[in-house]
Amino acid sequence: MSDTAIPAQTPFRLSMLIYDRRYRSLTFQVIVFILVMAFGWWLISNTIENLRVLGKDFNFGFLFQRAGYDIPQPPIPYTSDDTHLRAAVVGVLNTLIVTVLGCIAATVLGVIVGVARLSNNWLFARLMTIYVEAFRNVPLLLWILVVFSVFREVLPPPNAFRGENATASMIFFDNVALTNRYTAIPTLGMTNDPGSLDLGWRITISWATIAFAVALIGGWLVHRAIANWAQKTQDQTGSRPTTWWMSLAVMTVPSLLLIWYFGLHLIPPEMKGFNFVGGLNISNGLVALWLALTLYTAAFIAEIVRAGILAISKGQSEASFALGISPRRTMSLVVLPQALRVIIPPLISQYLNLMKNSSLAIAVGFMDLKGTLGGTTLNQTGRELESILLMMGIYLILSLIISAGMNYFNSRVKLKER
Amino acid sequence: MSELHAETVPFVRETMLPPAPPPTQEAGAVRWLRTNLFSGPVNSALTILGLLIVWFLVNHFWNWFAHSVWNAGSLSECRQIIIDRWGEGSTGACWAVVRERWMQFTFGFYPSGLYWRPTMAFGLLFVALAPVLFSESRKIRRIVLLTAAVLTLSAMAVLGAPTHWFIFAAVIFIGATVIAEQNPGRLLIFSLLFPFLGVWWLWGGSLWGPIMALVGPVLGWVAYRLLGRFSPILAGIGMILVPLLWWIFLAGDAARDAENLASLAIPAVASDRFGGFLLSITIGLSGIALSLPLGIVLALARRSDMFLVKTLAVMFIEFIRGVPLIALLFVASLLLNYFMPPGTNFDIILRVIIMVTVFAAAYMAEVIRGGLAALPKGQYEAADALGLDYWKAQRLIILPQALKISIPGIVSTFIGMFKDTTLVTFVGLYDPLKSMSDAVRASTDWKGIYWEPYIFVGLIFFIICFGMSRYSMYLERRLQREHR
Amino acid sequence: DTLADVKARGELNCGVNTGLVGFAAPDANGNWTGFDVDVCKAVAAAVLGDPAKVKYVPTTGQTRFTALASGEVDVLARNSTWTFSRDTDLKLDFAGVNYYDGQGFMVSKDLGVTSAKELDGATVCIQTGTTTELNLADYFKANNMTYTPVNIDSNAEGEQQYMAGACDAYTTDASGLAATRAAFADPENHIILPEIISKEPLGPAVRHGDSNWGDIVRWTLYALIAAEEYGITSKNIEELAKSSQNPEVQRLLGTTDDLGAMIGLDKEWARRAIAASGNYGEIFAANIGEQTPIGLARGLNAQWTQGGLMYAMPFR
Amino acid sequence: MSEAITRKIDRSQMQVSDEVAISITNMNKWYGTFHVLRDINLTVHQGERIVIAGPSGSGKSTLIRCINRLEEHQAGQIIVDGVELTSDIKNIDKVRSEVGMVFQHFNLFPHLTVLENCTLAPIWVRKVPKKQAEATAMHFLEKVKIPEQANKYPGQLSGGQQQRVAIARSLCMQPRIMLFDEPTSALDPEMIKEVLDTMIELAEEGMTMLCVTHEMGFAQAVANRVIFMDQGQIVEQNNPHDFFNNPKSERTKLFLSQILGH
Amino acid sequence: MSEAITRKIDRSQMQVSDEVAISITNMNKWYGTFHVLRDINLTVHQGERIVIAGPSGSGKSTLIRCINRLEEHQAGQIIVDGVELTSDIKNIDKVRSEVGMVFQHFNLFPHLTVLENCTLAPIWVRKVPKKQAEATAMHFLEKVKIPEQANKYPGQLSGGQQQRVAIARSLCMQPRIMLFDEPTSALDPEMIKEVLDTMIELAEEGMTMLCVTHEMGFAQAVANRVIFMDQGQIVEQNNPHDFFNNPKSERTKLFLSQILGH
Ligand SMILES: Nc1ncnc2c1ncn2[C@@H]1O[C@H](COP(=O)(O)OP(=O)(O)OP(=O)(O)O)[C@@H](O)[C@H]1O
Ligand SMILES: Nc1ncnc2c1ncn2[C@@H]1O[C@H](COP(=O)(O)OP(=O)(O)OP(=O)(O)O)[C@@H](O)[C@H]1O
Ligand SMILES: [Mg+2]
Ligand SMILES: [Mg+2]
Repeated sequence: MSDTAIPAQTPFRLSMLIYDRRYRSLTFQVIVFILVMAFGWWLISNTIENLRVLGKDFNFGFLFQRAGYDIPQPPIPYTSDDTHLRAAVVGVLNTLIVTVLGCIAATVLGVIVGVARLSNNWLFARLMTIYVEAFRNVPLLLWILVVFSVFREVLPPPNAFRGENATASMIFFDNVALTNRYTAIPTLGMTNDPGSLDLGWRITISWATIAFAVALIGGWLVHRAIANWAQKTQDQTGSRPTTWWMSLAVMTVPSLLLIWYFGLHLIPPEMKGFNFVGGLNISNGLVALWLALTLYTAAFIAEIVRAGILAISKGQSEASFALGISPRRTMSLVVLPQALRVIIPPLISQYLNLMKNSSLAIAVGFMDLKGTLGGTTLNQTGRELESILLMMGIYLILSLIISAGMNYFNSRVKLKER
Repeated sequence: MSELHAETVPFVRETMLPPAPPPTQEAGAVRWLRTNLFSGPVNSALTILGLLIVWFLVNHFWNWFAHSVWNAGSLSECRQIIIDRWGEGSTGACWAVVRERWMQFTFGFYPSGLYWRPTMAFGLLFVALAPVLFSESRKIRRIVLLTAAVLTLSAMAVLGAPTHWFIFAAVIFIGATVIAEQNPGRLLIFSLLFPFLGVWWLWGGSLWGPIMALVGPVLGWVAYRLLGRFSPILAGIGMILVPLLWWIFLAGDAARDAENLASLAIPAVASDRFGGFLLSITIGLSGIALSLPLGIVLALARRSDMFLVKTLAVMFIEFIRGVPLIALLFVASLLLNYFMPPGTNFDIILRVIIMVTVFAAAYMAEVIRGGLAALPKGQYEAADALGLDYWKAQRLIILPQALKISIPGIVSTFIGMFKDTTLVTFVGLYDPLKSMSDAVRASTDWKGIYWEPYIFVGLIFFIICFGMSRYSMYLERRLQREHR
Repeated sequence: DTLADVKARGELNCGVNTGLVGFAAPDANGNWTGFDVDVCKAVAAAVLGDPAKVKYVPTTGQTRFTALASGEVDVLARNSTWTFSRDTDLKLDFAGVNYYDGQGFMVSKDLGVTSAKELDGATVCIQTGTTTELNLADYFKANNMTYTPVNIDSNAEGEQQYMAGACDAYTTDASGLAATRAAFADPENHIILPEIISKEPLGPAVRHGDSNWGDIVRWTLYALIAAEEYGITSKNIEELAKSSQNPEVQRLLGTTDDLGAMIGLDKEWARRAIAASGNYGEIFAANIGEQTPIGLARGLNAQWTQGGLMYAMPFR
Repeated sequence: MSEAITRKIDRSQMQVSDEVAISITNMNKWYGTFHVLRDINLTVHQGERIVIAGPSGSGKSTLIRCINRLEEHQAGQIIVDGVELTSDIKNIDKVRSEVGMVFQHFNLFPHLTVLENCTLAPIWVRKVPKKQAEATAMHFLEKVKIPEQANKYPGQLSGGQQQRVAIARSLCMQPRIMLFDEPTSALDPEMIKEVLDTMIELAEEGMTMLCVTHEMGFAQAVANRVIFMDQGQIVEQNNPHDFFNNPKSERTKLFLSQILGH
Repeated sequence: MSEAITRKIDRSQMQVSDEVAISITNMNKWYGTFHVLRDINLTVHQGERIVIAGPSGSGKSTLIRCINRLEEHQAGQIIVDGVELTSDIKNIDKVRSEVGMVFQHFNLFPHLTVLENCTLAPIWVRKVPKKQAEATAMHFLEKVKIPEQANKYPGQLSGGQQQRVAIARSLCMQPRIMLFDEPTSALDPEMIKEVLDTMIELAEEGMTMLCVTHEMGFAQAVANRVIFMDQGQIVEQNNPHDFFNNPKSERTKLFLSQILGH
């Protein structure tokens, strides 16, 4: 019995390129490759020729020139004297901010709505259906414009807060002002400022922030340890000790101590001149974009969640009930872990869509990547080829990162089949 | 003792009990309210919350809707009427702008005398779709065709279509309805011709252009047939090359010469006259019609076992799906000219359609890939065992089934694409939502009108998209039944 | 060669604004009117003999220069500012100036502001993709003031923003401010601040490298300006062509010398250009002048003989 | 009766105590206005094995599901192990942890291993330490003869094995009563035997069982009593021997002729 | 041999010619590194009916599938009807149109009617005119006794009917050799007979057949030869009578005891 017989080689004939299965696919691939390469070369040579005719070059040097335009509320220090590169980075950060905030809010809202649509409350389920259908079947651009306009038309302008007989007033104990330009919220002040860490490139992080981060992460780790201990106790004795107060304590006490140590206090925004100063003014462009993206994406996520839960057959919860497991535990031990597996893949695409849709920021004047690199920079420098290619590259990388992360998660929870 | 109970329990029911009505609590409105609205504290709270939401919405918007004005020549006139009618300080909706400009929202700047042409094209679209989308149920087919016929013909009459075109449309509708009764498959010819006719009706000009374009595939087929005798590879190459050569070098001249010999021209309408829903629907439909074949090819390529082909397909799909449509539209408007040979300069609508197509094709490929993956492996094997080659197996066995499974996905891709056509506003085209509304506001009469155009356009989008999504859900349900 | 292309095509592709009342905007039927549009018409009349043979290509702030560079349009008549970098780095050639503008601010009266210098800390609405954005940054920096920009994509949206009080000031070219203000329900409640913070010479632009085509556009524009100087109007042009004794007018209208031949056109090119929608003054008056809702005064744009900057080079 | 004793189980060996496990009196249930269960009266003693048969739609499943309140009844009384089933959640929980149920489609939790399936309820409901729960689970898995599959996922098992896991899972809660709803009807013929064997073994140990099934061989082998239902009513009940050999009602006869002829 | 004649088919009537239909020499196949088929040598003559048996996973299906190149073999030679199977596409096509195959799960095309299922390959592969293809198809549908179902869709037929359509579909290509891969194992017991009858009829007409099956009754009734495979090798081959009554290898004995005992 030969265990490693090597297939006999038949002599090669030219016709085998076409008629032999092995070579045929090779032939085909080579042809496709040549065609694709030729097409690519054709595009590139056209581009080179066009650039030559126009007397332009292909060069990213413009990124290091002075940008000259301002960006409201840059997440990192930025002035009009900075380079286009820095403006682009500000744009990327803004895109990321709105994406992350949007994904979190849309997930929360989407899950709530998705579950609510399954509720046996007739009225509420109908309302949620109306919400979902309205948002899914009307262009996002309209929702962005509508939300933006609602903010603009319904909320008072800042000067309504001014003077003795102001027509508008602040909320949350005079800490927050909703205006038709921005939402003014308090900033944090410290009486005992520990200074900040310079990360270079004029980016600084306050030591206080770092201290809080460490406290929170540490608290969370301790909480995990407590949870592990609780689990172990349960495994051994069968009953689970109540640990929520311990967790709460380790999560909050260090932070409270730090607040006391740094003398942290709120600096409420104050109406001064044209606008509120002292606090943080979150522009309505960002809020409207975030809200519209959230509402729009949540409608899709709601459908995904609903489908995910419906996909778990009724038999699963019945079996769980029959074992005497309470409805709440049934949800967390039986239904959700399974629904999650159905939900995650389409959820990834919704996150990706949200990230891509955030490029509609252009409609509300929020300076995201599209607004800086693909907008003003492109316009001022006339480097459309470079700007747009760079912009697409960045979007592509962000997409790939999101989907890679979620795919990893997905592969970990996959169901085992025969 | 063991038999004790068994011995004592024998029981036979002599008369069957009739069904009794449920206890009163369990029926009627009380029960409905109890189970649907107030079945527990949480539920009651939700009901109250829901009522509050409804009350809030009604309270805020009712007045505005109730104070609607439909007849006015300008915004100031509107405001005056509202004040006259409902008193100082009252606000209301001024739908007069929609009434006055709805043709513009619908047709953009299309010459008003020719409005009937897009209308006819749109109506006949349903005939073209009949064998593809409504082929299964005779009842639906009838309803769709007849409704389309009545609506289109009356619209054409109102818009003043020339008599001969009116008769033409009527004949096609009647013919299609009759043919569809027997064998909707035969309408497929019309479906295949429709893209060419549709382009002709929309853009006008000489019919010879589309005809000559159509000659390309015919020549390709002839070449395939002729060369097929020598070698299938040669035939394949010929089938692709001959039409290409024809289109690039000969078709234009041939069309011109033919036009000179026998004129088949209707007034031409340039692309820059397209706007509003006409533009959206044109882009949307061309996008779907072109992205479907491209998506199929991409999906097949992605499932191919040839490494290179698969890699290229994956790269292409992931690239397109990783980039916002708006970036691709900017590519269309800013970069595409760089990529073309110097001196070529083609229509911005065409460029946008290309990018939208490419974008939709990547999504379509994923949808169709799902459909292909859902087919059992046995179908492939059975086709192989019968001696069908790859392409025949795909065409006759695999794709018909995979596409059917994918219809819901395809429809939702289409809905997404149709909504996304509003983004063309950012490259200077007159989409119905933003550009058209801005254009209307740019006139002194309607300066400052804000919500009404948006609501109107949004409502139309909603009706179209909601209709499509309901239709696809219906299809999904029916397919589920069939695949049981 | 653009001239040959245009003639072969039988149509002039003219890049215009997507909708700016008075300068270029389509009406309900898609007919374009406006100050910039009339320049297009004049060029088309000069080159093709028919002012109607123009295809208007709406361009946004972002797409305009690319449209020109890539050959999508032959001439860009879209209130674009002539700047150094645009003329050199962006490979455009400006053919002249048809409107001298400058960036200004509009504020609501009850804000109590009378000078741009008092705008420290204000929120300012601007349209993205314009030189305004840069000027604004420079101006506030130079005056050591801070501001919050609100970048708006279209003019209509910007006005809406301003009217709702979402910005304290609206900044754009003074002509645009006037047009915007004119359209308000309560123009008297808004003032345009006296400071003009930049020079904004607006004019038609062509691709770099085709001097002859540039000459045609440039001299068509001058023909319109010169016509006003010499009192040639669309009404009296035929009569003057026959009767005028002014040698400059004769040359301009092609009665004597054949200037047109030097730029590859026929003798009567300028006569057609002027006849298309009148001389510069007529165009101004019809589209943006004081009689129109926009109501701009001639100001800097008056003829040099009246103290303005409009100065046509001699036709000789 | 004596003829049936020669069958696989020696019924005389099995102790049917006098203690009442389930008592249903005048129970009625409606789905909307549809009267599914009509005036059901049934008393089941500790250790009894009852087989419920009847045509499709006759309400067998509904009856069984009412017993552990997977469905709510609207009139009458159900008392399980001394606890009356009302909307009182505590009572329901008590009853459910005393009553095991095996479904037609197994309803195993696909995201958990076989062992985790079996230990889930003991750990979270009975608060049994994990170690102990696992030991019990292994014991019952051995009883159903698949201890070696303990760490596989349900998706990796055959149908018969899955159903046996489902039985083991119920047993792990050490219920006093087991309900079976057509436990073998979703299985391939070879696998039916595996599952029936397991059930017979259970029966031999004296578990109180209510079983909806069409396996008449099983009924004859283990049941103390066969109940025939039609149109939501108990039409006939008797010991298996008399039930099969001497049915009294016309409907029963018709049904038996179909079932046995098939 | 003579004892088997009393069985359903009179084997002496059936002509087994000397012409070789399939010849497999030293054939080996690997899945990755897993050696599924080892040194297979098999010669099938025109008109022979061969039944292949063996435990699950022994490579029966793989062997059958190699014969029409649904799987590729890596060493040795397979000659079908004088054509050697290499990667040459023309040869593969030739062989496939001479060899019909019937699958366990029928694999009918659900989007085509029964008639279209049957005419598809003749029309597109053999380029037969549609009319003629339909006539042939009806002929074979009559043969499998379901001509009245011609215009239904496969989804509307029972399993047995579907499998008969699958047989008719293969026959429409008028193959010289038929391969069956467990054609009855997905069927309900009542339907198995329908299909086996059809196959027996085919056998009577002298079709060359290779059939993987566990229906030992069928094997005894029609096979000229039974081949027993295990672990990818042919362990034993013999005429049915000797194979069943007098198996030589230990494995065969074990296998037969399981199969027949079951
Ligand atoms: N949730 C429900 N809502 C309304 N009707 C129901 C519901 N569940 C079951 N029914 C109806 O109640 C009747 C009894 O159903 P049940 O499932 O108890 O029958 P069964 O005897 O178990 O039948 P089978 O042998 O088919 O399982 C049937 O007519 C069924 O249609
Ligand atoms: N595509 C494949 N890749 C890897 N291994 C495979 C593949 N197909 C089958 N095998 C393995 O090859 C061996 C033989 O499979 P084959 O299907 O031929 O067995 P069989 O005798 O037909 O069994 P059964 O009676 O279960 O159908 C099995 O161990 C199987 O797991
Ligand atoms: Mg049931
Ligand atoms: Mg097999």
